[in-house]
Amino acid sequence: MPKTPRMKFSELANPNRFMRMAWWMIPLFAALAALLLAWGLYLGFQAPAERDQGITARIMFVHVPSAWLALGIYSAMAVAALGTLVWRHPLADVAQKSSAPVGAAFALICLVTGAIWGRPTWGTYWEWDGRLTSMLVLFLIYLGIIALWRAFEEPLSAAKAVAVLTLVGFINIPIVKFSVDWWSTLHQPASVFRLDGPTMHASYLHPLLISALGFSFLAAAMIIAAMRTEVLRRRVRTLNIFAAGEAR
Amino acid sequence: MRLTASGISCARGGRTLFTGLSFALSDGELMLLTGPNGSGKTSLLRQIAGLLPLESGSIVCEGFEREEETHFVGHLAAVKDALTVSENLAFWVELYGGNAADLAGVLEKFRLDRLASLSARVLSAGQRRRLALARLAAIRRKLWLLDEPDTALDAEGRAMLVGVIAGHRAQGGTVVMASHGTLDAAPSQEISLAEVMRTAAA
Amino acid sequence: MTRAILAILRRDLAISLRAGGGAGIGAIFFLSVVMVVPFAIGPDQKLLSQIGPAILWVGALLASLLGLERIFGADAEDGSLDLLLLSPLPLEIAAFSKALAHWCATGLPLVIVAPLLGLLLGVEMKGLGAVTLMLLIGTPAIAFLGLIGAALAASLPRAGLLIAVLIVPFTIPVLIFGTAATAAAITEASPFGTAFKFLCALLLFSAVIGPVAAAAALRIGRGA
Amino acid sequence: MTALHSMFVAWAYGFAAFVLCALIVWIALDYRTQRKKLAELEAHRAEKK
Repeated sequence: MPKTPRMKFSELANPNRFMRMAWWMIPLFAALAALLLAWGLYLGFQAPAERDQGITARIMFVHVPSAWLALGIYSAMAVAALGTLVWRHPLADVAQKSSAPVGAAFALICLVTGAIWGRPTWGTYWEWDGRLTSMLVLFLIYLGIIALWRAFEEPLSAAKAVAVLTLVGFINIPIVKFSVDWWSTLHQPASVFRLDGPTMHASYLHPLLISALGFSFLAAAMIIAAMRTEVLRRRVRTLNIFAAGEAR
Repeated sequence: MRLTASGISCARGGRTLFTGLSFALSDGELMLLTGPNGSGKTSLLRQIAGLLPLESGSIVCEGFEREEETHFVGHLAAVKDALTVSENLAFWVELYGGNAADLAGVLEKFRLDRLASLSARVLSAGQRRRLALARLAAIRRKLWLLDEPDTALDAEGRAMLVGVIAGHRAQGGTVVMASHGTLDAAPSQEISLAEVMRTAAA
Repeated sequence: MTRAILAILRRDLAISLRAGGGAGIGAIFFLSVVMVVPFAIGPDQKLLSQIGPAILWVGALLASLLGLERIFGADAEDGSLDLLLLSPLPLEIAAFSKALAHWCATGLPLVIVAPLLGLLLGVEMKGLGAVTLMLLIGTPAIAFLGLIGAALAASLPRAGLLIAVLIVPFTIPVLIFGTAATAAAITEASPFGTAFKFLCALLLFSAVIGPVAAAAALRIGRGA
Repeated sequence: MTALHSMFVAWAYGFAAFVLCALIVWIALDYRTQRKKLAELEAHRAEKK
């Protein structure tokens, strides 16, 4: 790690402390994630194939955790948005910006695995099931947030604008969820297909929880790694401005 | 009426422009801000107006409510081309609650009366600047924050501006003006941001 | 206070109605969207009249999202936004009035044009009345939600499409309850069922959250 | 029938793995380029002093 120059104008409150912490947290979380996922999936694939859904129920171990993570990461981003707007903590907008792509990735995984899981029962590749459609809207909101990040050149003003959009989204998500659920019951008489199964058999619940934990550590590792890069990106940007300033 | 700023600093895009700047203003004063381009004159004016948050330090006003008593004339003249000259001025008077009675008088004072019913699109830069400055006379406010108000003004326009500023100061108003010294408006105080920057950088 | 609100309404309407203001552009885009659909689906009148109200709603939603950049974009460019922030009128109410002015200039023409376009799609009388009524409630709700996007991207040049992309997810509830209320008005006797009540609730909700969030976004944006 | 089903399971996990690996690779590459840029800038600043 090159020794970073002491910045006269403090771009971030305590970047070096965070960078040192990141140095050991990323490998630790990655190792934990690998361990838990291996164990969770191993257990999961040992469990007896459920009677009516057959083998495809095993997709649940990736589909359900990614749904939880897509929502969990968005809530974390909403907290980071408060961090940017209320407590003005500079690492908050770095966290906000780094977690958006990871959240979007898990939303996408949830969508695709959900569609594949429903495929044999629905007979079509996409079924406007209430939960999947809400996840699609959440994915759209994620893309909007990433687009707004990329629209600003200057990171500070971008962070504040995105923080407002994230909070507005946070208020609107329950409304969208309710409307979509209400709407999905309109078109189908009753949702014939329950994605997460009528009752969770213990042999399925344990692996599900373990793999969910595994995915969470994986997400945490990725977000912290992305944050570390973002800190470096801002330092590069400041150095460029500094160099430009001196060249005057 | 007193406005005291203590230890304010400003950074733009990661570079510190000035730190630890303090000054005090009372009735009838004109503070001149000088300094090279990019030394933070506009940012300081925007901080005083409350448009830009302070990095550090504080601005305290006694005897008047800063939000209701500030005029800010920036580089941009805030003139809408689709409206006529009088409509432009009338809008700001309506929005800011000025008295719409002597609109004609104000336009005449700024030599815009003949252009009153023309669309603002046809105005020259100098005429646009005079329309922006007309807001100062049409709406009574104590604190004037002027960012290089004399740009694009001809000799006669500058003389008129000096007169308007002197009149405002005579009635107890206060003015903070960023300028390149092209306007001899007899400032009571002067802050050169170039020096403030050098002392901060050393 | 009301003098200031009327001043904003009059000014913004005057600007959008005069040349280059783009008042009717939303209605023309609405027409083009509705016109294109039969080409895609085919001239089958029975099918078209069935999905007619839905097409009108989608066209109206897209047309409403188009002109949002004009709400704050021009003011940010010519310096008026700074003066709006410094005016005695609270920013939330100024934002509310600007959204209302924008709706009058672009939203209202959509509601007026909707029945005519409905005829194009073969929607029967009852349907036309229903769509027009529901659009009259739905388009202002979309304008207030779009206000947030306009405020977020006020300082960005050419942010029109970005605003639309940001705001589409939040207008989905309005689209769902709008079309449901329209369908209910056509099939059932009374057009004022649950969906209609939800639509009105959404309008009131967005009329509050829109200006408040937009004012916050503007204050923060100007500070950067 | 079960062969078909396990094919779906394979597709689901395959896609998930693909997206996650792509994200990890992108983050790693981005980190490396930023570090390289930072090193260059520092070398430039050091030699100018």
